[in-house]
Amino acid sequence: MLIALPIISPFFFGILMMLFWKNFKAHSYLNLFSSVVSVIISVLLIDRVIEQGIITLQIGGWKAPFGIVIVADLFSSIMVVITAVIGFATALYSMATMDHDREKFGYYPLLQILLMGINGAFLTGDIFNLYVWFEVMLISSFVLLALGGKREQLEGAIKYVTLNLLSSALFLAGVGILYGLAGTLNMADLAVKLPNLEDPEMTTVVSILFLIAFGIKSAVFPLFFWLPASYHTPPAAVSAVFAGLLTKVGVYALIRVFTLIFVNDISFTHTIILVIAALTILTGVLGAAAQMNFRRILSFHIISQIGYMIMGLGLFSSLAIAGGILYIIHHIIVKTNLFLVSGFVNELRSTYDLKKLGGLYKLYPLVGLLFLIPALSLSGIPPLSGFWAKYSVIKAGIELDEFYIVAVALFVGLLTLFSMTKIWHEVFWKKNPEEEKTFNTINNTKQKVLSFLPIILLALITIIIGLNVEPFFNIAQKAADQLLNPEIYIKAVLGN
Amino acid sequence: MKTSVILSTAVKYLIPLLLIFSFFLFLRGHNEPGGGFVGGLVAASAFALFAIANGFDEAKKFMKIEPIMLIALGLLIALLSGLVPMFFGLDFLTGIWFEKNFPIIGKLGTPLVFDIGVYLVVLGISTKIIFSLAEEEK
Amino acid sequence: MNLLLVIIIGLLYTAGLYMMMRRSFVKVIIGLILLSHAANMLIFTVGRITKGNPAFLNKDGAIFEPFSDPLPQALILTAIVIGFGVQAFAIVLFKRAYQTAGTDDLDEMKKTDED
Amino acid sequence: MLFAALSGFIFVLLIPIINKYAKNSVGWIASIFPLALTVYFISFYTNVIDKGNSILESTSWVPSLGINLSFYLDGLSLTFSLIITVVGFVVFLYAGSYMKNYDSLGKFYIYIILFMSSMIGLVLSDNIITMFVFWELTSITSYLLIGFNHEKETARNSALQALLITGGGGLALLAGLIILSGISGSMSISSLASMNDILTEHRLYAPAALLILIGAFTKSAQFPFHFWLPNAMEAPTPVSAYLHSATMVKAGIYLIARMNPSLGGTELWNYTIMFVGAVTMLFTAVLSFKQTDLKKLLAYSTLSVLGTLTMLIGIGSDLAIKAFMIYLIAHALYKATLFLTAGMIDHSTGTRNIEELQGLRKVMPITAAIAILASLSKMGIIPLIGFVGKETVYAATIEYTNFGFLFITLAIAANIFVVYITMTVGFKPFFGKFRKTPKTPHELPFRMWFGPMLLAFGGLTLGIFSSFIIGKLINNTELGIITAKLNIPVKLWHGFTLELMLSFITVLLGILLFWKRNQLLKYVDNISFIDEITPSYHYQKLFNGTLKLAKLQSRILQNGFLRYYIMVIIISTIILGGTTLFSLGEMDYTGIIEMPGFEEIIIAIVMMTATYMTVRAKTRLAAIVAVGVIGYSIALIYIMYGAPDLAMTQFAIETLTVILFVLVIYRLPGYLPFSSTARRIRDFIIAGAGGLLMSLISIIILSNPLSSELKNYFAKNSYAIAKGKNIVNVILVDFRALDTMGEITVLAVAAIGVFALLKLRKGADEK
Repeated sequence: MLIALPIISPFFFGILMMLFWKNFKAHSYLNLFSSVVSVIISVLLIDRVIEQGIITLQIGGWKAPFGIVIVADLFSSIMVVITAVIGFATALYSMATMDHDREKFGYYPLLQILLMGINGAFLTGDIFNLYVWFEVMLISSFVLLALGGKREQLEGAIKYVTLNLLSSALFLAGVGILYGLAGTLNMADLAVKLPNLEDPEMTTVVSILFLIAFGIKSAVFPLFFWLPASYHTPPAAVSAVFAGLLTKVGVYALIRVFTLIFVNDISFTHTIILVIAALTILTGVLGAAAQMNFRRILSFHIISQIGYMIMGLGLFSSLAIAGGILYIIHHIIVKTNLFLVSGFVNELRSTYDLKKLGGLYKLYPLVGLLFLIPALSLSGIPPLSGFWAKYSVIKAGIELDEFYIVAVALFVGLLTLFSMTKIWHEVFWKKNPEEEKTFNTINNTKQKVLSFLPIILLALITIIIGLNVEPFFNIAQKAADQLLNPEIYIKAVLGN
Repeated sequence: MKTSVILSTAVKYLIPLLLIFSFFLFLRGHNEPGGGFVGGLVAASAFALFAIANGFDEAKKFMKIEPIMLIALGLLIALLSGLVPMFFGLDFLTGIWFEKNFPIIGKLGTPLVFDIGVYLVVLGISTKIIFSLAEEEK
Repeated sequence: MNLLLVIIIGLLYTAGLYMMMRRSFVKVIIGLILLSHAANMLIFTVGRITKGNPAFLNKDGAIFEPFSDPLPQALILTAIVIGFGVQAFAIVLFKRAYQTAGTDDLDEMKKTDED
Repeated sequence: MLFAALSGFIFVLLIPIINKYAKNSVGWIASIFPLALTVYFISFYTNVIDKGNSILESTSWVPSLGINLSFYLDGLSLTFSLIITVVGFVVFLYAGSYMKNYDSLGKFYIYIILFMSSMIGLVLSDNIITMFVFWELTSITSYLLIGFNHEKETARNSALQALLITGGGGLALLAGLIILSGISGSMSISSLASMNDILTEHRLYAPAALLILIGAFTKSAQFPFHFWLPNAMEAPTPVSAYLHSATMVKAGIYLIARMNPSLGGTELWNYTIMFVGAVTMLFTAVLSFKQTDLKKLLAYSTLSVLGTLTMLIGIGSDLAIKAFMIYLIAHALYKATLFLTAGMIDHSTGTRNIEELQGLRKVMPITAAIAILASLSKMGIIPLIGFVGKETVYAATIEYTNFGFLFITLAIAANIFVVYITMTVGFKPFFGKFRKTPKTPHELPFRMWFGPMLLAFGGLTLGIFSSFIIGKLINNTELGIITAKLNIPVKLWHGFTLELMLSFITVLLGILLFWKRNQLLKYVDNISFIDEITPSYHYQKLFNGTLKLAKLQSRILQNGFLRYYIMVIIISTIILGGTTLFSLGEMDYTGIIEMPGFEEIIIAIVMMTATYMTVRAKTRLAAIVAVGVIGYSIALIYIMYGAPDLAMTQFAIETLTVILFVLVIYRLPGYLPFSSTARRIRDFIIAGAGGLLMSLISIIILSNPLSSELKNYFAKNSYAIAKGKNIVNVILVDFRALDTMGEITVLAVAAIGVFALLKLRKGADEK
C-alpha cells in the first residue's frame, strides 16, 4: 500500500486543488502540505525497502505479469525520496516567488501532477506503464514550461515539446516491438523471456530504440538540444524542478532497462553508452563555457553531468553504478539549488545576463556562500557531495582500465570549475556594472525566509552528504548491487 | 456567432438524445464496444452542438458546471474507485462487484465507477478545449 | 496483409520523419501525428493481427478462436488518447506561437538558442 | 590530532560573531588560534623529537571506500605543522593591523583560518584521499585569498589562473592516487612506504608516479607551471607571505617528500624531480631580473628556492635530504619575514616599485633592521640559518656527481640571482638618499613589526643553535622522506671548506649583478622573444583557444534550428539502429509472405495517396484533410482486424483533431515555400532510411512466432473475475486501469494547458 502512495498522494492533492480551482491562494499551502506528506511517505517507503528488500504491489490484484506491478527497490525508493525533497524545496520557493497569474492558471496542481508522473515512472515495473508516466510527466512539464506565454517561453516550449514527443514516439514503438518479441510488458518478465527468444540479438536492436528514446529525455550527446533551448525560459522555480528531476527520470529509465532488460550484449551496448557518456561530458561543459547567461550555463552543465551518470552505467561495475547513483542524488540536490540561487539573483536584479550582473558578494555575502556551496560541489571539490560521486565513477573507470573516459571526466572537472568561477566572478565578485540603477530589495520577511529556506536546506544536504558520505554511499552501493543482480528483482516481482 | 432558429430548435431535441446515447455507450462498454471514453466524447459533442446553435455563453450556462470541475470530479471518482478496495484490505484499483445484477445497468462494481471517472474527464476536457478555443476566436 | 502493413508502417514513418524536418511548425505537428499513427500501426502489426473475431466473450463467457489479441488494442487505445491530449496542446501552442511571432517559420524562432 | 586538524573548521564559525561584536580586535582574537596550535604541536617535542617516535591516529570516515581520517605525526609533518602554525600566528597578528581598513576583514580571517586548517590537515593526513581532500581545500581557499580584492579584474584573473593550474594538477594527482591505491590495495601513506618494490614494478607505476608529480609540480609552482605564483601577488601581502612563501607552495614539495619512500628510487622518479627542480631553480631566478615590484621579486626568489628544494629530493642522498630540511626551515623563516617587511614598506610609502624606494632606514628603522636580518639569512651569511642551509645545499650538489658539475653550477648560478634579489629587496629600499614616495612614510605599530621580528630572530637563533635544535630534529626523528633515520651532524661552522668559498663567490657575484643592474637591463630588454617562450604565453593561448572552441562548438551544435536538431536525432537512430540490425546477419522474411485481399489493397492505396497528399499539400487545410483520411483508413484497418473499440476511438479522435486543427488554422494564409529541392531530397532520403529501418524491424519480428500468455489469461479471466465481456474495455478499466488513470490525467493536464495557453499572456506585447 505504502508503495503506491507516492503516486496517489500528489494525485489526490492535485485533484483537490482542481476542485477548488478558484481558491488559488490556498493552493500554495495545500502544495506545501502535500510536499511534506510526500517527504514522510517516501522516507517510510525507503525505510521499509531497506528493512524488507524489494517490495511490490500488484495493481488491481492482478498478479504479474498480467496486471501492472509497482516495484520499489532501493534505486527507485532513493529516487522517490529525492523527488519528495525537491518537491518540498520548490514548494517553499514557489510560495515566495510565484506570481498570482500563474497560480490562477493551475501552477500548483500541475506541479503535483508532474511529481505524480515522476514518482510513477520511478516505481512502475511495467514498460508500457512507464510510457504512460512519462507522458503524464511530459504534458505537465509542457504546460509548466509554457505557462505565462512569453515569446521566449513559447519558442523554448516548441523545441522542448517537439523533441520530447519524438522521443515518446520512439519509446512507444520500442514498447510495441518488445511486446511483439516477448509477448509481455512486465519488465521482470521481459528480463526472463528475452534471453530465451529464437534470436536474442533482436533485443539489441530494440535496445537501441530505447537508448535513443531515453537518451533524448536524459539529454545526452547528440540528443540534448531541447534542454539548453528551453530550461532558461520559465520562472526559476519551474526551471529548478526541471533541472533537478526531469532529465534524471530519463537517466533512471536508462539505468533500469540497461541493467534489467538489455543485458544480453553488454560489450556492444554498454560500449556505445560509454562513448556517448564521454562525448556528453565534454560537449556539455564546452557549451557551458561559451555562455554568458546564468541559467544557460547551468543548463549546459546538466548535460555534462548527465554524462557522468551514464558513464557509471556504461562502466557497469558495482562501484561504477553506485557512483552513478550517488551522482544522481548529488546532482539533483545541487542543480536545483543553483537554479534557485539564480532565481534569487534574478529577483534582486531582474536579469540573468552575466554582463549586467555584478557586485552581489559585497551586498549579499550569504547569497554568495549559498552559491559557492553547490557550485563547488558541482565542480567536484571535496569534501562536498560532488566529489564523492566523481571519485566513485573515476575510481571505477580506473579499475576497469577505461583510461580515456577517465581522462575526459577529469579534464572536464576543471572546465566545470572554470564555468562556475565564471558565474562567481561575473555575478558576485565583479563590480556592479550598472551602479547608478536602483535595484529591487526584498523587504518582505516572509518572502525572504521562504526563498532562503529551501536554498539553505539544499546546501545543508550537500554538506551533509559531503561530510558524512558513508551512509549515502552505502545505500547507493546496495542499490547498485540490486541492479546488477536482476534475479532479486525478478524474484520479487514474479515470485519463483 | 449567429444562431439560427431552426438549428436551435433541432438541437433542443437532439441534445437529450445524444446525452442518453452517450450514457448508453458508456454502460455497454464493459461487454460491447463503447465505454467511458467514447461515451464522454458523444456527450461533449452534444454540448458542442448546443454551443453552435445557441452561442458559447449560453452553452456554458447550460452546462451549469465549470468543465474544470468536471475534470476534477472525474479524476476524483476514478481515484476513489481505486481507493475504496483498499478499505476492504485489497490492492489499489482492485475491482469489487455487487453480487446481484441491477436492471438496465447489469453488474455494478468499482471498475464501472472508474469508467464514470473517465467519462467525466473526457466530457470535461473536450468542452474545456472547445470553449477555450471558441472564446479565443471571438 | 502483413506485407502491406509493413509497407504502410515504413511509409508513415518516412512521411512523419520527413514532415518533422520541415521549417513550418504546422508541418512538424503533422509529422508528429503521422509518427504516432506509425507507432500505433507498428504495435498493431507486431502484436500480430488476426482476421475476424474481436476480443469479445459470448454470453457464456467463452470466446471464438481465433480472436485478436486484446492487449495491443488496449495499448494503442491508451496511446491514441494520450497522443490526442498532447497533440491538442501542441496545436494550441502553435497558435500562440504564430500569434506572438507572426509566422510559423521555425527558423525565425531561435532566440532562445542565441546569446 | 583529529581535533587539531579539524578545530579550525569549527573555530572559523566564531569569526562572523567576533567580527560583528568586536570588529577591531578580530585580528588579535584570531591569532590566538594558531598560537594555541603551536603550543599543541610543541607539546609533541619529547615524544616525536626526543624519543624519535611517530604517532598514528585514526578515526573512521568512509570505511566502505577505505577512507579514514587518519593522521600521522613524524619529523616531517611536525616540521611542516610548526611552520604553518608559527608563520600563521605571525601573519594573523600582522594582518589585523595591515588590513584594518578593509571592511571585509572578517571574510579574510574566515578564508585564512580555513586555509591554515586545510594545510595542517594536508600535512598530517595519512590516508591519501583524506590528504587529497585537504589538498583541494587549500586550492579553493587560496583562490578566495588571491582574489580577495575581487573588484579588480587582475585579482580575479590571477586567482582563476592559480585555481585552474593547481586544480588541474589536483585532478592529475587524484588520478595518480587512485591508481596508486589500486596497485597497492592500501590508502595509508605510512604503509605505502614499505611497498616500494610492488609499486615501482607495476605496469601502471609510470603513469601513477607522473600524475602525482604533476599534482605536486603545479602546487609548488615548478616549471612549466610556475607562472601562476608571480601573478598571485595580486593577493594582499599577508596572504603572499603566508601562502606563497611559507605554506601552500610547499605542499607540493611536502607531497614529493612524503611519496619518496614509496615511489622513489627509480630513475624516472629521481631524474624527473631533479631536472624539473633544477630548471625551475635557474629559470625563475633569471626571470626575476627584469622585475621591479618588491613582491614579484620575492615571488621569483621563492620559485627558485622551491626548485632547489625539489631538486634536492631528486638527488636523494642523505646529505641532500639534510640540506632539504634545513633549507626548508630557513626559507620559511626569512621569506615570510621579507614579504611582511615588503608589505610594511608598501603600507607606509604607498608603493612597491623598487625604483622609487630608497633611504627609508631613518624613517623606518625597525622595519629596516628586521628586513636586513632576514636578508642576511637569505644571502647565506653566517651565523644565520640561511647560511647553514646554503652550505649544505652546496655540499650536497658537490657530492652528487652523476652529471659532473652540472648541478653545483646550476645551484651557484641560481643563488647569484637570489643574492641579487635580496640586495634589491632587503637593502636597496633602506639605504641611499631618501626619495619622496606617494605616501609620507612612517614607522609602523608594534602589531605589525612584532611578528616579522620574531621570525627574523628565529632565523638567527636557529642558526646559532643549529646543531642543537635542527640537528636533533633531523637525526633523531623519522623523517618520512627516506626510510632510515639520517645520521649526519648539523653544524654552523665546518671550517674553511669548498662550500664556504663557493658561498663567498656567490655573494660577491650577486652584489656585482645588483651593482651593474641598469647596464645589463638594457641588453635584456632587447630580447623580445622571451615572452613567447614562457609557458604563461602558452597557457593564455590554450585558455583562449578553449574558449574559442567552446563558442564554436555551441554555435554549431546548439544552432537554434529545430529541423537540424531533429535531423541529428533521426540520423543517430538510423546509424545506431542500422548497424545493429545489419550485424544480425541474414534475415528471415517468411512472416510477411501472404497475399493481401482486395479490400486491403484498396485501403493501402488510399493510405499511400493520402500520405503523399499530406506531404505535398500546398495549403495547411489540404494537408490536414489528408491526415484525416489516413486516420480514417487506419480506423478501417482496425475494424477489419477485430478491433471495433479501437476503430471507434480512432475515428472519434481523428475527427476531433481535424476540427481542432481547422479551428486554429482556418484564417491563416497558405504555406510559404521554405526549403529548396535539394534539401527536400536530402530530407526525404534520411526519412526514407528511418522508415526502412522500422519496416525491417517489423519484418524480423513477424518472422518469429509470438506466444503471449497474456492473451489467453485475459480471455480466461475477463468475465470470470473481472465481469466483463469486452476484453479490451476490461483491460482498460481493470487489468491495466493504472494506465487509464495516467491517460485521463494527461487529458486533464492537456485541457488545462490549452486553457492556460490561450488565456494567460504575460508580456504578450513584447516581441
